[in-house]
Amino acid sequence: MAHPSEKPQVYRMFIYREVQISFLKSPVKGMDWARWFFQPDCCPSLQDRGANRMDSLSVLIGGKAGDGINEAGMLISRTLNQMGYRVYQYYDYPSLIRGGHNFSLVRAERYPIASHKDSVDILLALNQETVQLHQSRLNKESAIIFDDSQVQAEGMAIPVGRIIKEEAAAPIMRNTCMVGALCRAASIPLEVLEGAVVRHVKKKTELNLRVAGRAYKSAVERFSLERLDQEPMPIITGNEAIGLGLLRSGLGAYVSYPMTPSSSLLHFLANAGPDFGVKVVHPENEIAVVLMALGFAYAGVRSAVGTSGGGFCLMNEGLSLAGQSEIPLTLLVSQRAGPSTGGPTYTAQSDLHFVINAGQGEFVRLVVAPGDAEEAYFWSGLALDLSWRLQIPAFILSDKTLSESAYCFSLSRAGEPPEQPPERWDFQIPYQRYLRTPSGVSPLAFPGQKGAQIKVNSYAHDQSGLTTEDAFELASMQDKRMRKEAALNEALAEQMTVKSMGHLDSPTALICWGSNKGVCQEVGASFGLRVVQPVVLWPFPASQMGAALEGVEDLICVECNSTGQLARLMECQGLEPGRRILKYDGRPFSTEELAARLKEVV
Amino acid sequence: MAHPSEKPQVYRMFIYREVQISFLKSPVKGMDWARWFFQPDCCPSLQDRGANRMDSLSVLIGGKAGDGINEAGMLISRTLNQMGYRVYQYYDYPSLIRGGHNFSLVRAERYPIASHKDSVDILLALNQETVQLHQSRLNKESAIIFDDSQVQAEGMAIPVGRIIKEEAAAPIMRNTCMVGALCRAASIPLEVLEGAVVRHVKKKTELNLRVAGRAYKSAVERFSLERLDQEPMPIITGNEAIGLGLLRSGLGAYVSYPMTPSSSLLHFLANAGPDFGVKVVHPENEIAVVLMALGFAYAGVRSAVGTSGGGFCLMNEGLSLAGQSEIPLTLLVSQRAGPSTGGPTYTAQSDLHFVINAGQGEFVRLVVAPGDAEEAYFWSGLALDLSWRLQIPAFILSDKTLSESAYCFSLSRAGEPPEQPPERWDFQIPYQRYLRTPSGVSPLAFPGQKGAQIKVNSYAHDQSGLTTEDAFELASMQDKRMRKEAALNEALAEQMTVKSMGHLDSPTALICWGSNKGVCQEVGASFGLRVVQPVVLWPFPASQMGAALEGVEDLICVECNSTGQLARLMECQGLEPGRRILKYDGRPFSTEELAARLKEVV
Amino acid sequence: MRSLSAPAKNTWCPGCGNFAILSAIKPALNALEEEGLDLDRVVVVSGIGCHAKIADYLNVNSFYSIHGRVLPVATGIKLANPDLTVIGFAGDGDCYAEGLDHLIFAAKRNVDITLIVHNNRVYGLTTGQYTPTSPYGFKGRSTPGGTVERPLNPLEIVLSSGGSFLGRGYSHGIELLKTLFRQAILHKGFAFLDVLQVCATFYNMYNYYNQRVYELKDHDASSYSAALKKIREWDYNSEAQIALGLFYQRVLPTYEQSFSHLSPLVSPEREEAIRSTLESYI
Amino acid sequence: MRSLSAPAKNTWCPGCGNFAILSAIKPALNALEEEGLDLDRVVVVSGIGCHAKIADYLNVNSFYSIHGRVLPVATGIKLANPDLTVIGFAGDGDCYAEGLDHLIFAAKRNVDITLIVHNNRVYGLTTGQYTPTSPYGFKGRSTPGGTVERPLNPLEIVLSSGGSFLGRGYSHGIELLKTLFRQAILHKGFAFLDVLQVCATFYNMYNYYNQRVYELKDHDASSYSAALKKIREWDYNSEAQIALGLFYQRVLPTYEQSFSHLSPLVSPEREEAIRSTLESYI
Ligand SMILES: Cc1ncc(C[n+]2csc(CCOP(=O)(O)OP(=O)(O)O)c2C)c(N)n1
Ligand SMILES: Cc1ncc(C[n+]2csc(CCOP(=O)(O)OP(=O)(O)O)c2C)c(N)n1
Ligand code: SF4
Ligand code: SF4
Ligand SMILES: [Mg+2]
Ligand SMILES: [Mg+2]
Repeated sequence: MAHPSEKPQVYRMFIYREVQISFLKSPVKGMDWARWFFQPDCCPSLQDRGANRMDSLSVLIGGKAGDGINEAGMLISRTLNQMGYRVYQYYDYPSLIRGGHNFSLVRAERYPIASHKDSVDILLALNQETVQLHQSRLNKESAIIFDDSQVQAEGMAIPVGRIIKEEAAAPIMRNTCMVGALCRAASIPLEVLEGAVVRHVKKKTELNLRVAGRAYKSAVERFSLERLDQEPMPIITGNEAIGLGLLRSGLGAYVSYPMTPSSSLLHFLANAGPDFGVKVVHPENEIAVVLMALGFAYAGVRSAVGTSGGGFCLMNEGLSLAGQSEIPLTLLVSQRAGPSTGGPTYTAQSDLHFVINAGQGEFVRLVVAPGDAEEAYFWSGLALDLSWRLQIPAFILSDKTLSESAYCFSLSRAGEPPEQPPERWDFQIPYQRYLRTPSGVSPLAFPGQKGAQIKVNSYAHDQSGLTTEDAFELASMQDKRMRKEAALNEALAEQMTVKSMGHLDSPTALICWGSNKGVCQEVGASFGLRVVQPVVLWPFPASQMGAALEGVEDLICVECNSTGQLARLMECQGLEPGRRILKYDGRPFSTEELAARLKEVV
Repeated sequence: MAHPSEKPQVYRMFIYREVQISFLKSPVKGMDWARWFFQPDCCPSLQDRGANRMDSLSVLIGGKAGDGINEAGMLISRTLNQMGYRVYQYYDYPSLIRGGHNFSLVRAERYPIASHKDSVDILLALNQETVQLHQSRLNKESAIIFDDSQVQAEGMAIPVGRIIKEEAAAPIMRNTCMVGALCRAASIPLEVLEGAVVRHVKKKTELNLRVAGRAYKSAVERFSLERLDQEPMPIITGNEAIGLGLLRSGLGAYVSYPMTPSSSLLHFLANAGPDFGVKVVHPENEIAVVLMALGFAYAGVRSAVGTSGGGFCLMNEGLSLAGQSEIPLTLLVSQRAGPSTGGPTYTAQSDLHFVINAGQGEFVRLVVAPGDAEEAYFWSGLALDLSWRLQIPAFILSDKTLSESAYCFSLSRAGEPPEQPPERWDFQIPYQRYLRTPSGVSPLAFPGQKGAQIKVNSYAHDQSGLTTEDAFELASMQDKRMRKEAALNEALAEQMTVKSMGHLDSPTALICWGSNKGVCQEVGASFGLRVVQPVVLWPFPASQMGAALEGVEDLICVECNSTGQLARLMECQGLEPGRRILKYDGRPFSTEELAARLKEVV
Repeated sequence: MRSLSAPAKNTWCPGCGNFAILSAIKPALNALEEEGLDLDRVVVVSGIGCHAKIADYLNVNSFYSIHGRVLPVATGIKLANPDLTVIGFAGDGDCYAEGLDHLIFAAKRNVDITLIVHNNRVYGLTTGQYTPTSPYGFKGRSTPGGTVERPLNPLEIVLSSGGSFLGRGYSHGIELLKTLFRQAILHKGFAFLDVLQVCATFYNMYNYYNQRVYELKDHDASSYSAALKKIREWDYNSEAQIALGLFYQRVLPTYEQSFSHLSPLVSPEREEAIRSTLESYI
Repeated sequence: MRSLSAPAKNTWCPGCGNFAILSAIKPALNALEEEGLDLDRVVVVSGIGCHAKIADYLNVNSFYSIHGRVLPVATGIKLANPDLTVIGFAGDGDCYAEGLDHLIFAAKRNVDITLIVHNNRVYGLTTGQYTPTSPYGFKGRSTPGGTVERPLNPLEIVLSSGGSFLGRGYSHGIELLKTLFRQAILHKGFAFLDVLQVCATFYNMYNYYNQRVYELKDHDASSYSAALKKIREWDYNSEAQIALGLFYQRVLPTYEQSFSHLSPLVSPEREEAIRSTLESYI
């Protein structure tokens, strides 16, 4: 990674709440908190580590689809987490079920991270392809550990085939073998791995332990990974964090049709939902999805839907219905490489303008784009809550990287989304579903309530919900609905809608959104830059953005799309977005790649 | 109408081609062409006309749905056209089949017009409601003509009930009666009306003639409408003009599911299509519509689809497929009052940003918004042609006002859309559907061609059309597709994508788009303003817009929506859109209303 | 007894068959009210089309939705609150074209709602195009030369999708409609009624139907084969007698039952559950 | 004889039933080629799902479309050029859930195309959720507690929609598949084949099917009632013998025939037609 060590490192307190909280509650006593938060390359211990002594690790495990690569990556993450590290896992796979090349990149550091590195310290190869494809990630100190029944390479050969055979284990347990070998190579005590297996491998636990243990023994120590005095944390994916945030705000129904990279939220809620009393429905298609969700909400149940671009297309008509009928609707749209089917398992940030403008006619909506699991939790909860408070559609705009990567998660860092019950009917007769109010928000009632007739309508309608074509009503109800934008902006003003990170006095700012937060925060800080991330993208947080950019002379937008969608959005607001660093090959930025691209422009 | 006669009237030659053509070919010899083109209020003959002598007319005919109001309006238009007038008809109706209030406003002037007036010279009332609802349109010289069997009013009572009964005519022919009476009241010779009836009333022509004649006789002369020495012109609606433009560019299939205000194009093509060899299909829903159209285009047939906002929502996924697979697609999206079902028979311009940003992922598209029937013809033809030349989606963005209003149409004024055959395969083997070329456009071949394998794909793909997930291919094919934007801009540079009208040296410009062109041109000119209308809205015609706005210090955007969608689009381009005159009650601006609103801000 | 007339002005054409449906549903609901149905728990869902205006004309809770989507909305409402009585009013364009898959899935799931299709065999509100049940050769505004498609038989399709209650009514026959509406609402499961609702303006079939309709008598509605035979007697195209009444009924578990035990946790259980979920992810 | 193998790497799982379909369609097409079929006039249309990858694996014209939309694309292609032989490959999620209405309309219209559904009764590519043909209680990733819906019987639905050619194949039976594919392609009209295609990874039913399948013998495929009986023998849920083969075939006019006389005017007739149309509007 490019290392601009000549630049002075100004450590400053982060201005945003969550960091202060984490600082105060930090489990690491007496730590250098600024360093705890900053990029690795300015931390001497990472630079000057002894040949084998390490306090960070970057591991890649690769194999075929069906080899359980993601699961192995998670097990590695959990093990490293148990060693006191903060981890991040990126999972890369093509759209197929068996064969093809899959890999997980797990990175562990002392401090929270949300990005991967191209370079790896240890390469775990379940097949030959892995060694070939990832040569460029290796440096002279990197170790290759491989299944000697499948792979020929220089490095640490593990008799995976023999172990599996002798233990009569399923071929899928080859991945457990590799994790076992990794632990030995990094000098991670076997008990740590065993603890993780016992906690997280629910099927054939004993056998997995045996297999891991044998591989452990057959490997040798190469690095000595320091054990850190930090508590382990939950490791969850972005989609799991979104699910938890929705549950936190009272989700009662989740309706979804499978579509990568949103499906894992469906799976998570299908499993966890019943414990939370949530009705999870997978209907015939996305049109049914959104209309069912509106049916749920009309009847008083907080519902959400999840999909990706193609499925979202089919929800546009329902979205516009939500706008006209003022029924709350919360949507996860997890972006992937488009247009059309595109690269369905690869990442992109190319649906921002689509989401902001989708659906015919004009209505108020909220679009939030969390940057990591903690933001995903907080903002998903808040999105659901605001959609109910204001009776508007609220989008959680994610992408494959955020949705499917795994992050260390702290509830206290994330913060609890504020809860504010929506205004309810006060039993005044007659109930008017669309009562004109100064805020534009009409009190809610639900069918079954005695004495209220709740009439919602996709047509232009009067206050009672009956269809009208009267010119005055058309305009005045449009005004009523649009008034909610002010109420929304007010609610948002209380939140940190734009985050400022890095070197807050730098006149050069890196602007990013969504899952690019992690890599920009880390690399931007190492370049001595200010890093600004709008979490709310619509309504555009103009004033907080203005504040965040105070004193900035030079802007660089970093995005995973080909036109600079946030940059264009800023242009629309009269902000000069400056240069653009764009990537649209479906892969997220690594720290090294972003640093190299930044070097070209800074 | 507000009449700023204190402002000096600077008549200048219009800069755009179509006007020059029409000037040269003008059938009116020795006419004052500038006046011929400008607003009525600065024409002395209109100001100072003798008590009953007129050379313009504004007529309203009103009744219930099912009374044939639109047809009556058309007959009036055609009759006035035969009198040498240029006419415009606006038709206002709620979403129901019988009952409710419908009315047509027909306006006739010496010079081409594309807007209606609030005030009417003659009110034709088929029912009492018509008299009540339209009182405010009358001045002391206006005449009311009414069916005395249904209406009580001051004015000219016509024994419509008796005539219908005695002639044993169908009740619908009450409308013909009213037109007969109108003609007498305006001193239009009966033969002129009879000519129009013979040409245009195909059912029960004789009976209609008799009925009209009797009503004519029972009425009296009130005004003396001058007969003008101008040839009559075709009178067509915006949708018919769109249909003719598509036919002109080789339309081979039209696929559509009925939806106001696009349906009349389906009906027009279902009737006219067979004569042109066009396959017209009305499938099960809009999803099938867009996919069938792509099937047609893949097999080499130029296809188009038509819908409105809600149906367009359902086409978004197919749109994005067109973007990825590079299959030509032309879409009519005719806007109506939203969100959702909204006011389905009322007008709006609130889907501009939706159309520009619809569909997941990023791809090049063309959006044109014609302002009258002649532009609709030209630009629809060009849209279809460009969509084939560049293999991109092309939108014809209309609205209820343009789609369903009737305009005088001149083929020579409209101009013929340029035709340029798309690049075809040169029989080089192997055929590669997605050959990377400097322009981004790959040569076309169609299934059935010997030796070519035409593989199109919604996934990211290589040049031959096979699926790929390779990072390089993803990015480079995205680049290939995006390169077409330059080719598109080049093709558009040859066209008048922005029209400048009115007082071209005025530092104040009225900006408008779509069907507001007519009213803005007329009223803007009467205010001494420059009037600028971008016909192409995406890619935004920045340089022509810049040229059109040279010397402008003050801008006023006139739009039928609640947020100023063109104004926002200009903001995105760094143009300061200035003040906004917005209307979103579903009704188009009349000349008087726009003048009054303009007075508030100028 | 509550008046079920809402203040909205009725804008159906004179002679429209929709009036019969409106006139039958009101007494059917009022009769059930007398027997204890809480009208505040009734929800009407409609699509878009002439038929759909019934949402404006009934003085009960209503969700006037979008073209083709009555059934997913109704399903969501019923899943949310199984205590509600959910009645959908759809059009034939609406339900047999735009949203046909939802019909099959509602039948498949046997969700306890009632669906009344105003089958006028034409798109009324968009002024007269053919629909999936228009006969072969129908000359509508999108097919001036006549359609080249044979019609669907909606009852046959719903039967083949697992429907548990299938009937046919006719807008010239309010008494039968009342009976059918009542039976359908009381049926535990998905109740499907195809109503031959005459469009007086675009497809006036009163004479045609009057000559051919008859009420099912001595029909064993529990027999699949008897139902199938009667359902196939007339194919919405050829000349045949047209049976009216209840064709088929059977008892099956309903969809919403499987969800009815679930209701969202509230504080502090919810926070606790989140914490313990997170715990398990360490 | 042309090789029908495209250069794309095959990424189906080992043991996947899709291989059988691929292995059967190639010889079926090659045999027809020998009899005069021009392979350059063959177009394959696929949806999205594991099944759909067949578009990449066949060395013919192809339209790899989007999830659920094989049929409208195929219909458009056939309408555009009736000389083309259009073969659709769809998935069960694709064709029986996302795009079910298109299936019914293709049958209703009897458009002359072939549709082969890879019915593995699971969403393969999205890693194992239930589909409309999964049995009651199926534990998939969206229904870990088991589905609460009964499956659809796609053959019954297509039959009730007017289908003119209905058959069932099984991915463990290439010879039968070859025969069926051939018959389907040769059939003039909409040919529908439900292929029990085993998903080795998410729903391995080889054993189950092997014990129950049998080939139709002495079956009168021209008889609606014989077809219905055989189609209803197994409902994709309960225990029963599973018939394979051609269930039903009949001859009906095809949809595209009604359009085939039309082809766009060219200059100068076109300009002339526009002028005379305009003339009539004066
Ligand atoms: C997505 C969508 N497509 C098209 C329309 C236009 N539309 C409104 S009503 C209607 C026809 C309704 O026909 P039907 O369902 O038979 O109802 P009817 O008017 O005959 O009662 C259509 C096509 C729409 N509102 N939404
Ligand atoms: C509109 C849309 N929704 C969802 C998806 C995601 N998706 C891709 S493949 C698939 C399942 C395919 O299942 P099936 O059709 O049975 O095919 P199989 O993989 O089993 O062959 C889904 C839901 C999509 N591509 N498009
Ligand atoms: S158009 Fe037909 S269905 Fe609609 S209200 Fe009139 S008669 Fe009834
Ligand atoms: S997941 Fe199933 S259907 Fe898909 S390739 Fe693998 S075995 Fe075949
Ligand atoms: Mg209808
Ligand atoms: Mg499947």
